[in-house]
Amino acid sequence: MNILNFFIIVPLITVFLILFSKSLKTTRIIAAVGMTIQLLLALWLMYYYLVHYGLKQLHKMIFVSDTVWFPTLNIHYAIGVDGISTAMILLTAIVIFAGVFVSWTMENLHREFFISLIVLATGVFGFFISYDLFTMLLFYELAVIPMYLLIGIWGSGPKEKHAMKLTLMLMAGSALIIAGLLGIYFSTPIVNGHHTFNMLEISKYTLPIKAQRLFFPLTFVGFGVLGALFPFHTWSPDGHASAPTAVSMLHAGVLMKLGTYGVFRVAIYLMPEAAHEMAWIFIILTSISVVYGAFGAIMQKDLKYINAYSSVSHVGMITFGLLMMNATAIDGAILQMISHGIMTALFFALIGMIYGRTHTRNVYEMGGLLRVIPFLGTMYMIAGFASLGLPGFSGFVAELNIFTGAFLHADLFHRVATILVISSIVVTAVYILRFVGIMLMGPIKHEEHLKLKDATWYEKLSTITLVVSMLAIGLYPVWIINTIMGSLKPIMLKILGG
Amino acid sequence: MSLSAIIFYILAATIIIFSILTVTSRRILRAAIYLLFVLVATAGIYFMLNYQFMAAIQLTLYSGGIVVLIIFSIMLTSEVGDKFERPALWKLLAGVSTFIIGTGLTLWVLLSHVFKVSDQQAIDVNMRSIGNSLLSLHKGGFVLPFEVISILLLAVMVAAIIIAKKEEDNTKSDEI
Amino acid sequence: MANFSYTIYILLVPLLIFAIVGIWGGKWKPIISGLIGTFGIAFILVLSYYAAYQYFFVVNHVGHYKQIVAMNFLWLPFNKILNVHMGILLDPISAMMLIVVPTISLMSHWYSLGYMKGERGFARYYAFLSLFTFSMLGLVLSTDILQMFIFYELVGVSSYLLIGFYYQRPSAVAAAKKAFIVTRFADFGFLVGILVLVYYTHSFDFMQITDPHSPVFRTILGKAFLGYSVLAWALSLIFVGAAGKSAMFPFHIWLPDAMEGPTPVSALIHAATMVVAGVFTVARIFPIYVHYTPNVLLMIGYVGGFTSLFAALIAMTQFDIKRVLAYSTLSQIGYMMVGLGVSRYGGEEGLGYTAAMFHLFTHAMFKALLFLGAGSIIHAVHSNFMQKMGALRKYMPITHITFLVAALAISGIPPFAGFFSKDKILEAAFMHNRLLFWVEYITAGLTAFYIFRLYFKVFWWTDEPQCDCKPHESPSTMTIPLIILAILSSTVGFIPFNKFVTPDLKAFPVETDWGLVSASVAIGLLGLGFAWFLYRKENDLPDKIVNALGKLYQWTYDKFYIDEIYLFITKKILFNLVARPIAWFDRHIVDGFMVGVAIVTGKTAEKIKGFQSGHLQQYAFVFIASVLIIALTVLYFIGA
Amino acid sequence: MNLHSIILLRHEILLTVAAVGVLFADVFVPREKKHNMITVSLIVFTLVTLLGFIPAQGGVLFGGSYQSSHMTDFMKDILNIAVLLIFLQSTGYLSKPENSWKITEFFVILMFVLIGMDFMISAGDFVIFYVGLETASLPLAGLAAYDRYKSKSAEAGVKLILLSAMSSAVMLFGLSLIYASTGSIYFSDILPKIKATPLIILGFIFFLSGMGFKLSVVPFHLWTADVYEGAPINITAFLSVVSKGAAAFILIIILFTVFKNISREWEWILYALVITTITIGNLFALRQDNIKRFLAFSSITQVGFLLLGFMGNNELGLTSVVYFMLIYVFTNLTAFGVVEAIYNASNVETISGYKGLYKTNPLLSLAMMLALFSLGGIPPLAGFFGKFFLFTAAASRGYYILVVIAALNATISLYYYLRVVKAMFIDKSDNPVAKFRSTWPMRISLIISSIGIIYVGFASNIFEFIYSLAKGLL
Amino acid sequence: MIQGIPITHILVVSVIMFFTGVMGFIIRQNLIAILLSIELMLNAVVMNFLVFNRYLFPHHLQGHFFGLFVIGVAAAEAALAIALILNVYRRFKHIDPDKLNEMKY
Repeated sequence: MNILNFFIIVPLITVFLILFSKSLKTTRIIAAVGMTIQLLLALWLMYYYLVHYGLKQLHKMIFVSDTVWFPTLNIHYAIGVDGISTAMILLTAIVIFAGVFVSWTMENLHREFFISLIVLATGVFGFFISYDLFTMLLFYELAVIPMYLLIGIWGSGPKEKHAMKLTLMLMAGSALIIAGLLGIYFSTPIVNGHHTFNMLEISKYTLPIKAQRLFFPLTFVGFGVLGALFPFHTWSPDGHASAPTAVSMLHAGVLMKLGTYGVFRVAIYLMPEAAHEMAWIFIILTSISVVYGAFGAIMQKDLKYINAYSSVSHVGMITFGLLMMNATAIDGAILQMISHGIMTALFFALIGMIYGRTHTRNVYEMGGLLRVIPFLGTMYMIAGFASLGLPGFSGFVAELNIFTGAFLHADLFHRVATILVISSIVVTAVYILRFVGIMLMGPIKHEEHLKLKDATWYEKLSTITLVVSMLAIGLYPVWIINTIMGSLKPIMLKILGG
Repeated sequence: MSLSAIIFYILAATIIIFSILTVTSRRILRAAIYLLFVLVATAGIYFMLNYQFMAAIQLTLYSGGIVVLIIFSIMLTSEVGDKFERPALWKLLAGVSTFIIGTGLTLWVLLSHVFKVSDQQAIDVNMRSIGNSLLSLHKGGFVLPFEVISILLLAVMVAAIIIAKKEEDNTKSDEI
Repeated sequence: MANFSYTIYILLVPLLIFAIVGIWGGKWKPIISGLIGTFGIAFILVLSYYAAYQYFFVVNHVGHYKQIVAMNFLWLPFNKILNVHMGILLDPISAMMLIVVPTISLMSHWYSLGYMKGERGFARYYAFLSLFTFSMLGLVLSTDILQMFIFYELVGVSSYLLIGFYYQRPSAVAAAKKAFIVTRFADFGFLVGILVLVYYTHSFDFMQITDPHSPVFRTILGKAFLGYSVLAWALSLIFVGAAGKSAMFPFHIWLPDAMEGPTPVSALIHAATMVVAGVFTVARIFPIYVHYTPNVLLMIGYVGGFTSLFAALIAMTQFDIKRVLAYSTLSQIGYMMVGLGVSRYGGEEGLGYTAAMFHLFTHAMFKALLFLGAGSIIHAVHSNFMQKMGALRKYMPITHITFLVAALAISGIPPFAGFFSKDKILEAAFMHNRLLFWVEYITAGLTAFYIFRLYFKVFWWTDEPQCDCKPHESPSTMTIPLIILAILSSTVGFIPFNKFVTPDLKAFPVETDWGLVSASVAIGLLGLGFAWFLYRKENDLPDKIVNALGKLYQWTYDKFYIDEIYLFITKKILFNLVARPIAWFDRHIVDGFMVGVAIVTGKTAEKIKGFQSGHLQQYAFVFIASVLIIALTVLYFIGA
Repeated sequence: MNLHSIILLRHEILLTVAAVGVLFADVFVPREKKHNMITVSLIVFTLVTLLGFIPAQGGVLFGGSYQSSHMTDFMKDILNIAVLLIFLQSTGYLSKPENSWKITEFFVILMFVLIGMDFMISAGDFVIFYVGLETASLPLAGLAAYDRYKSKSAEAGVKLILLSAMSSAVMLFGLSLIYASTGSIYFSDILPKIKATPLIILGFIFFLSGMGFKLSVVPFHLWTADVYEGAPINITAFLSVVSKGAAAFILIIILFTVFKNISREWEWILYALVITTITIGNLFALRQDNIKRFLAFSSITQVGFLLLGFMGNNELGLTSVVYFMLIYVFTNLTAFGVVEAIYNASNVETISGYKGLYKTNPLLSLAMMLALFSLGGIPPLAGFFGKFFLFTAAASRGYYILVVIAALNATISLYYYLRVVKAMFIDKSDNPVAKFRSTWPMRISLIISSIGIIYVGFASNIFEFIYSLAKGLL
Repeated sequence: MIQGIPITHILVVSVIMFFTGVMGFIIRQNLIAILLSIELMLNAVVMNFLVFNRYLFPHHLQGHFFGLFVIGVAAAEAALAIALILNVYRRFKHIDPDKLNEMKY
């Protein structure tokens, strides 16, 4: 049995066991155990890949297995991972692990909550391990839909409306993806009487340029919606604002990466010629995303909105990096996926914890929190620093890669776009520090805030897990970069080779 | 103009005029009677086409059966002297325009189509050939639809029964 | 060649202290954190001195230096060609900084044991200090321009943390934020500059990109962008970064506000070390500036010159003693920039460079001393304003004497350290750029005036202090560092810098231009005398002068309204004209569009509900009409 | 008639025997024991369904009037399953005292209707097709008025019969035109003579609109919602699942075989119809509160998707349509089952009445959610696969724009499906449907159909099986 | 085949009859009248089949039988329709299609 299957089986077993749990206590223990196993699996996978291939900058799809599913349409259940997907899996495992602990005291309909959460994670894992376009789509949608319930039932604010907006926009994106994938499928040459959904197979062909021109934008925008591509990002602030903590974490941390990963693995990788042709349009859009998101964050009051806009900005940078289409920038973009995933998960976790204490997310109603909840305050500052790309945290490495990669294009258009994007580091600093200043520093605004309690053990566990992950990349990035670089080699060959 | 032609045109005129009267008369009973004329005239045409069997069916089943049924139901649902209100303007417009466009389009298509009138020897339509065809298991035979239509009739009968059966039980009628 | 591998501990130890004290410090008695920090720095100090000694005297022949990469490892590979390394580069300037940084750092640590006693967050304070020390050392030892950038950022953040140390004070928070954002903005330029430069040089390594003989620069020079050579753009942008850290005009605004931090922090970061990072950076890539973009170098000189004059003018009118010192710092860094700006390469031509470094060195000593002295005063008076002071000489003799030493040093009165370095800068400016010379010459006079205005207002002026307090001498933990620094301030001027620190790493002989020397001493004394005349005793003459100057004074007092301009740009333009419209646009236009689609769909659904009217005949009509329409359409197309 | 033909006709014969048998049995059951007829009918029909699965080679009977193949057999089996599920679901409704005197009729009529459908599917000429079609639709009008004490039900019945009579008249007119230009009513004879002449096109359009009426294709759909709302829920379920299924099956067979020479024309007509059907269905479904009307419009949308498979016009298209129909049977019947169970227990049939349902009846809510998600095309439920293959079929002919439009519409449809989910799971209600237990046949049917929803998608062998059948047919 | 009458003349009659029926369906104010219109339409169809059979394909009887079955179905249809109309009459005491719109939108 292929070990990758466990990434789907373990959550499913967990879900199954939770069905029989009676109390929150058992539910969360089952969930925690399941997700810990998942994390260990992911760590082992990363370790395995690192030792055998990653550190040597080698490329290999490992644990490849290919089961025919629908022979007529040549749909396979094809799984396997390379360095990039391994990294993404690790990211997912970390975030869901932290997410379970963040939801430690989820009283209301606990079973349903954890089940939905884990199903969502299953979708994500499935997406990252599969390389058949059909199964990717399947897992993609599987990951999107529990979101509706998670936000709708356990959210806050105008949750139904926001949940609906989010779901519909993402599913609309997925509608474009469906058309795009089918287009790709039918553009592949017929071998043994079949077209193919197999990404690795498809990458061996050059799809007809006419088809590419049609399907590249479809898939790009389709995945881009999940990647919060301007102007399709508006689900993000509302959705995140209404979502319960763990869901925000998972969504911003991992799900949005599904979008960018899809942009990369499907749109750009399979249709590089069209990508080269049309990149400029999307470069403009992503550059706007980056700056616009950052500026958008400045004027917000709600912590989650701030972080959501900041995510728009950061995720925009991922897509921007991907569109630069050279190894360095793409490498940076992938790093940024991981980095932003962890960073934003940390943010949302902290926002949830702070909200749980102050019962407000309005920054202007908080103040001096560093004094009363030093642990959470410090963690929030760390998250902030990570967000503004401080060296030592993963974000810096990622952004640097993107910028350096982007600068390898010497023409005016790319330069201007790049400089615009780089300027976001300043704007990011502005809003991060502004809100850190308002919220954590200064005098305490409300008497009752004096009585707040600092983090509990499970809160500490989840935040520290995330911080350590950021540091692991930020302090010594060579291991992950070599892994990604190694796996990028064949991809770059395709993208650049044309 | 031969006699048959004259008869035909008379029948045709009857059909058209009474068709229109059927749908325009404001007294329902009269409408039913006009329909009867149409059906009978149609039967006349069937005779002229040398389809006596069909003409007979038309007369008995249609004119005899259905129209009578309809007339009974008219009796049940309305007083003799009842006149309808004039139809609403939108209905009139809709109906007439549909009629004009529909007829125009269909006739245009039909008349521009060149029908090749067959010069083949016509099959003799008598009761034997009809009976043969109806019970034949082979091509040109219609035993299967014959069976099916009997099922249809049975089903419709059962359905009509549950609609029309006298209310034996004293269960409530929840509204009206 | 000697083994420098131990130098890694110079970086690791403070980082380790930061981590340990930062994580567990809160749980211990505060003093333990302080002691760990202080002894840790002392340990580094020893290592650094040893390393500097080894570098200057053991491995190299004096006056003939090589760049030594003590250690280097791959940190971030971008692609086959571009890689970021982390490492330790030893050359005269970094070795010099190895003396400056730990020295001042140790003094601050030591001093803080007394100054910060009983403060909340004592452990945090020491953790941050260690972080800063680590960052600063990392910066000066960088082998790689991106490593430098990284430590730029880290220095920025530790500065942010330390300025915002009193985080419950809104002004401190604002100041910290301002400092970070302004320097961040400059770093943006720096980063772009680096990226442009690196695009052509294909290397981040200082050894390569500062090698003036490298063929790569010749090729870049040909490339132009908007009329300027790409290299000039890159180097200007890099200077922007440097200007940000060194608070050159117009990035100077953060520095005075940064005085919200604890005074030892001001001494360490905002006087002696971090703010000279910019100077250090320019010095680091000086060979390229001087060889390929002399215009940029000239611009640097002018910026430095302007800043020094401008800041000195403001310093004359301020009453907050830390602010006076802050503006004085600006002014002095301007000097250094001028020194670099007027320097040339090779032999005596490199005097400006040497002088700038020399001034950096001496300035660190006496400015730290001034700040720590000011801290001692504030400690005693509990106020920053000179109006509250006066006559303190009677109560705080040690502080008084050491402060006087420092004041003399900064005024350029021999034999104190400042005299030697400032004189060299003036000499270099005189050689190459008369305009800058005159600017600096005047500034020297102003410097002497404002520092002694400060001195007299604080220690003389009245008979008794104006505060309701009992001024007293500070504890020994504070005074001993003062004394040490005073000794240093009076002695380091005798170091023959031209033997050690030169742009081409080769010593050159220097001749003293006695005429210039006397002129500079004269102007210093003039300023001193004027201050003595105005402020030794309480009188109303200064007020009269102020009134006489009118608007001019007001402008100077309000720092030429630069802050207001910034405020206008950020609050009014960026926030109100950019961010707010974007937020509005996002909510109402972009999101509005998406919501609009939904609303329009709903409205359409409402509008067309009439089709489902329940009317049998209407249904029939729709049916037939649709059939006919479809038929007509299809037949039309078939016919066509 | 020989053994071979009996085996070929086994579905029809079994049903006839069963229907007539039940009808006779009814005579011998005393009034007060009429409810036993429910059990009898269920057992009989279960047997019929099972026996229908007996494999048999296909063949042609009655000189071409009757065509049987593996594919048609399978289609009939699907319909059998659907009807069985409906029978299971209707026990609660039929046990009500006011229905006690017409229990048998209910079963018998539906079985007759089913016979009509089976003949229709196996039709080899237009006569048998027409007669089958009428058998499959006329008696349903009677059943729509089954709740004859209810004005809505009466209204539904009369609307259905009049409109369907009109639509069949139009269709017949079209058939007469086709007959005029081809000279035959036999599919096999017509096939070679079909050309894109105006007469044939006009006849075809008349024919298509008649079929469109049965399938509720917009703009021929207007009866759907009213009839669905007025008819008893079981009949609504029957109309929306079985009737539609049968119509879709025969239409696709006719389009793909008889009219394949004018496929260019009908593909473009369908192109337009797909768009209108999906869009209008969606727009109307958006604002419904009555769950039956809601499901009516939802089923219109689903038919729109189904037509995408028609656009495929190849084996894949046929396969995807049949496959989707199979999934649709399970999915929609789950939904109708839940609706029925709730209606029987509490007379609630509005979406707003479903608020807070999860709190009181979690399992039913889950089943409903499963069904709605499947209708919305959410993986890993069968609906996703069904829809995806329909899209694939359309895309295989290059109709990408259509796929995009359809897929975007699927998103809109998700909106109103989620609205129901929201009512059940999220909204609070002061007065939710009380906790109740549904009857065991209902539970069995819900379990079967829920398993179907989950299983059919994953089970690629089902799809492959249908594909092999499709290959055999085309 | 009627001597001297071209097929088109008969077709004109049947087409007019058919669309008269359609018109009647739309404009009539009475359910039974609508039923009458339907009968007109069906009658036209039957006539069509017979005419085509006789004129164009006289060598077989397919159209003829089609017509026959249509008449049969029409009879059943009419019977059931009348039952349903009467049912409506019992519920509503009228058979006006315009007032039969309890269910809409």
